[in-house]
Amino acid sequence: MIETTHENPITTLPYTPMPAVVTKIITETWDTKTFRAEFTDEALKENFTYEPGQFQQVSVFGVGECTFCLTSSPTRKGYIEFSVKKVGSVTSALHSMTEGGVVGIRAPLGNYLPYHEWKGKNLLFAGGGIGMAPMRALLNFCLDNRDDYGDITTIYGARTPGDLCFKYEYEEWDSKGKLHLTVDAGEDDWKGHVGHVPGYLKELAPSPENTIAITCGPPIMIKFILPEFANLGFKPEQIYTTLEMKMKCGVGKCGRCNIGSKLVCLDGPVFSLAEIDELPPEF
Amino acid sequence: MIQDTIRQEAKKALESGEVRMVIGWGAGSVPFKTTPVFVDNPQDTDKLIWNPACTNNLAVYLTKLARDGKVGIVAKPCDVRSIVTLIREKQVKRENVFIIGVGCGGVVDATSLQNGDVKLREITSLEWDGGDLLVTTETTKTKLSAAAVLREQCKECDDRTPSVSDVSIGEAVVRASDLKIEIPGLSEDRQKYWAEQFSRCIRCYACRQVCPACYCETCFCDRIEPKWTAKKATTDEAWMFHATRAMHLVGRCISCGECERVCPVGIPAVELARELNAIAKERYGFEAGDPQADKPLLGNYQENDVDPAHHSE
Amino acid sequence: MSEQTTVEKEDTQLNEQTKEWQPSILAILCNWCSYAGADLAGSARMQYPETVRIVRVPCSGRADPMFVLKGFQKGFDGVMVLGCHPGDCHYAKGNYYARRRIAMTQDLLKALGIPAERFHFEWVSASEGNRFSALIKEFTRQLQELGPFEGVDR
Amino acid sequence: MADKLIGKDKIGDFLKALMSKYTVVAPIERGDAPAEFQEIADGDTPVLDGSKNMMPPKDYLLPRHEVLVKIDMSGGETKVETPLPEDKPRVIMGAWLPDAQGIQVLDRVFLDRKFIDPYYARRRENLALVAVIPAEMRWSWFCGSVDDVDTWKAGVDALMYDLGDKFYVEVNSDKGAALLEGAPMSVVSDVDVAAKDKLWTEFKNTGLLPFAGKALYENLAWDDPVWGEIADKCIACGMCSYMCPTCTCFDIQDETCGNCVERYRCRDTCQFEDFTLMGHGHNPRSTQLPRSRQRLLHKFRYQHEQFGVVGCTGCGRCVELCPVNVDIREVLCRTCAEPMEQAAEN
Repeated sequence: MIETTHENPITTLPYTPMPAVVTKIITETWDTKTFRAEFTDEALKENFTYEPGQFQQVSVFGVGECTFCLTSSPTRKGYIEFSVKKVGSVTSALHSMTEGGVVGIRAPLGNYLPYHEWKGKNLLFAGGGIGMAPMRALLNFCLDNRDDYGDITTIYGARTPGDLCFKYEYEEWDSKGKLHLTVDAGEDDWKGHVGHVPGYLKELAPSPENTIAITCGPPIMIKFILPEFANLGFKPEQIYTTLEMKMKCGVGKCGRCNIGSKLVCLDGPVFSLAEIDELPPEF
Repeated sequence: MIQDTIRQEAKKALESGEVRMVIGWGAGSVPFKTTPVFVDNPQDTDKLIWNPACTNNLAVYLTKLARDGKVGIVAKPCDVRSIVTLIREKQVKRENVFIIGVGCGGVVDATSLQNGDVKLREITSLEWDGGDLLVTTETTKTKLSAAAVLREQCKECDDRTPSVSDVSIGEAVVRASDLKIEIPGLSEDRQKYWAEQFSRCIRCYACRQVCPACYCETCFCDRIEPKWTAKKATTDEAWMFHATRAMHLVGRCISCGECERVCPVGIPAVELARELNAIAKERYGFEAGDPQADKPLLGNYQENDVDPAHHSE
Repeated sequence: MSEQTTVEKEDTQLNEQTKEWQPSILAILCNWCSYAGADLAGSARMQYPETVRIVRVPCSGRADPMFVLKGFQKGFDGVMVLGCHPGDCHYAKGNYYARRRIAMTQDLLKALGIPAERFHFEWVSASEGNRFSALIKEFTRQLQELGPFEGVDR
Repeated sequence: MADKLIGKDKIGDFLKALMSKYTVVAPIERGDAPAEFQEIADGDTPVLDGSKNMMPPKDYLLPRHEVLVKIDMSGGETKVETPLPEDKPRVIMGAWLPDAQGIQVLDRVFLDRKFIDPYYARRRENLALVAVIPAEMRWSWFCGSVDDVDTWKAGVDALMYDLGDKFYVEVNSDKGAALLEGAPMSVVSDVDVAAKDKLWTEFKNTGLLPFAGKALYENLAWDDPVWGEIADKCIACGMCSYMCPTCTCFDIQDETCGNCVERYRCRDTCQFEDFTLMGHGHNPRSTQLPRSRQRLLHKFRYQHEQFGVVGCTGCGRCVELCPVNVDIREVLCRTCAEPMEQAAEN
């Protein structure tokens, strides 16, 4: 499934970043921006392919490299996107970048969400905050291949309405599928649901029948949402998430992203709950 | 015997509930090494030992272990100097440490035993016999002179009894007099000498980690912003690390020599701080391990301090 | 200091007018005295070598020995620290602390084999613009005699 | 090629001839410092008898500082250059057999699975390995306890046994044969063979411990109290990893100089707190206990699961050098619930 064209040096020179120009910067929230970048190498830009759920290493030259998921859908060609929450030196450098700036990109890396096994099934996305970013790749991919899937339901929550990302796509998410938004604390003009994602999931009570659940969000959300899925009758094999560990090389060499004998950069970042249950609790 | 007394004192302190733990030396995995042990049960005090290989400066554990509650620590005079420094710099409270001080005539550097007729793997015990080290194997007994086996910094040490302690054990014997620390090549071209030394540094930070005076929670060289020194093992970055560390150790380093003992590539890291401290002693009358000094060297001044200005007009 | 403090070598090339090698100098100046002195030198249009790079600190007590070491690591030919005259500190006693620290820094550099002439410490007040300019000139001349610093890793 | 002898007095000539065809890498002493594996030049006298090998040959294959990419941003365009090592025939001489086996472990990490490390591969591709069994075994070795050392011979092209004034050379591959072609060597006698066999037996039996032959990957338990005991003592330096012939973990950092950026890699270790510390503050191994556990489980269990190899070759460096005497042999004995008593008769 994973095909990299011969123009992409990641297969032979896996540490060599390819320059890409930032063509669009979307301010999502007070601390999160989404960047759209296009490879300066025309052939690479044309032929670059990836799968939903894969990740990339983004360089700000001179500052360093940071791991981000590919948040754009491979169906939308010519560019890639990544969402960045400002936390450290590289992310701060990205945040102070303007359109036209150059970044380095090593991608695609890691495994992906096995969507080809899910044809004909219902998909349930449950995300919190910036955790929506990795799922957005698959969500938009499935909406672009709408006929291959059954119901596509998204439950998305954040602390406040101002913390919700990707607002400009909600209309598409709700028209081609179904979108349920929730916030921990609403403001006066908030008309939607108020409450945490796990509680909202319980309330909505989607059927596990012929359904795959994909969830991603802060650790505290994951901790509380997994029992809710179990209560609804979801089996560990039906639940998928992406794991996050510190990475440097992204290609299985530098040794810091292991959980037991699994490397998040090679064996992950996508794991089913059934697989996670086999891993030592160290993530 | 000193070892029995250490055990008795540790037992008393644990039984009375005065301390929750005693940090001391225990038998190493091989007879010519010792290892730190943390005894929290009076029944286990026979794990504590005292022999010429008790080299670790256990004060390095105090900042972590004596933060809340009182612990006992078995300490040589140099280790006590470290404790004094930690107390002065408010890293450890005096009331949180129960010092079982042990008189010491120097400890040995295990690697120096490898020479000559002694095979390390055959050694069964080490003990002092006056000015000599008696090395016993299953078949032989060999005497090695203190000059040949003492850890480098012990050669010039004149601090034989703990300056501060709650219990003081054992009288120190001076093993050999007039020994000098020798650093071949140092007096020549110093810039070249240190560049050569630091070119070998692998940046494992064993020197920093083993040092009781390196108590910073985040070392300057682990900081990302500002990046004082890059992580790479090149000579100039290693120079920056060691030079800064030496500067940070002025008035803190008590010349136990642990950093030099543990260095896998043989950099005499203690030397810089030792020289600076000798100057500080002469110029400001300040000694790192002196319990009388109430303020850190560089956290203090006198109006008539030496003026380093060049006074060019 | 950021990585950008790397001495750009073109600075140390031959000065076009004098055809003389100009050493690069890192000068760490107290805001209240020597920095004002430098300012005065500038506004009075006093000439001094332009290859000096000035870092302003709030007090000579802020002149961390690491600034000096970093300067040498990054290849400056000379480093100088200037502060208020003893007794004149804006913060009462910052320069007294600096005095000890700088003295020990001098000893450290000596122990490391960095020539003492490459590190200069002096008291300069805000009114001593001419003295500031003279100091830089004098330090430059001294460094010219010594020649370029070959680096800590030579 | 049959086994041969080479007198130690002939080694100089042999190396000279070898250097015309290969880049020879061997331990070279610099002053009082420990010898390091470096490319030898005319006039160097490398130590081939295994007596000066505290620095592992990994330092050559995985340099402590290696520039991965150079980025030139001058002139408004971003140019990325990948400086790969030179492609040339190399030979590593005088590596301890356990260190040569360590290179097999490095091979798995850098040459296996989805991505090949191009820098390591360049140095490794055209590399012959000549290992040595020294005349005297190191006290800290426990090679025979971690693996079947007979299988290690297959990984080296030639194996030299130190028989005092000469080396007994066992050739294990065509590469090894090509290497020794034309070398000033003589035929072996029965006496030499017996001496070599004796040395091999001694090596095999050095440091045989109660865990010898046991499947350590099964014995090492996630929740063994021994991890806590190590963590209490451990001062969290990186010496065990940096000196280890099989520890490979590295960090990647950028360094700016004007408009250019050098991205380099340098050593890193699971023993450091910031190894797994993420930008937003979460650290999956936030205390020393999981870090101590990680290093041993990685070697004895994870690498076995990933590649079917044992990640430790019993070279004893960490045993000798650990500042607080955390002895890996003792730890392994503990996990088998047996006290450490040297079983070998030496």
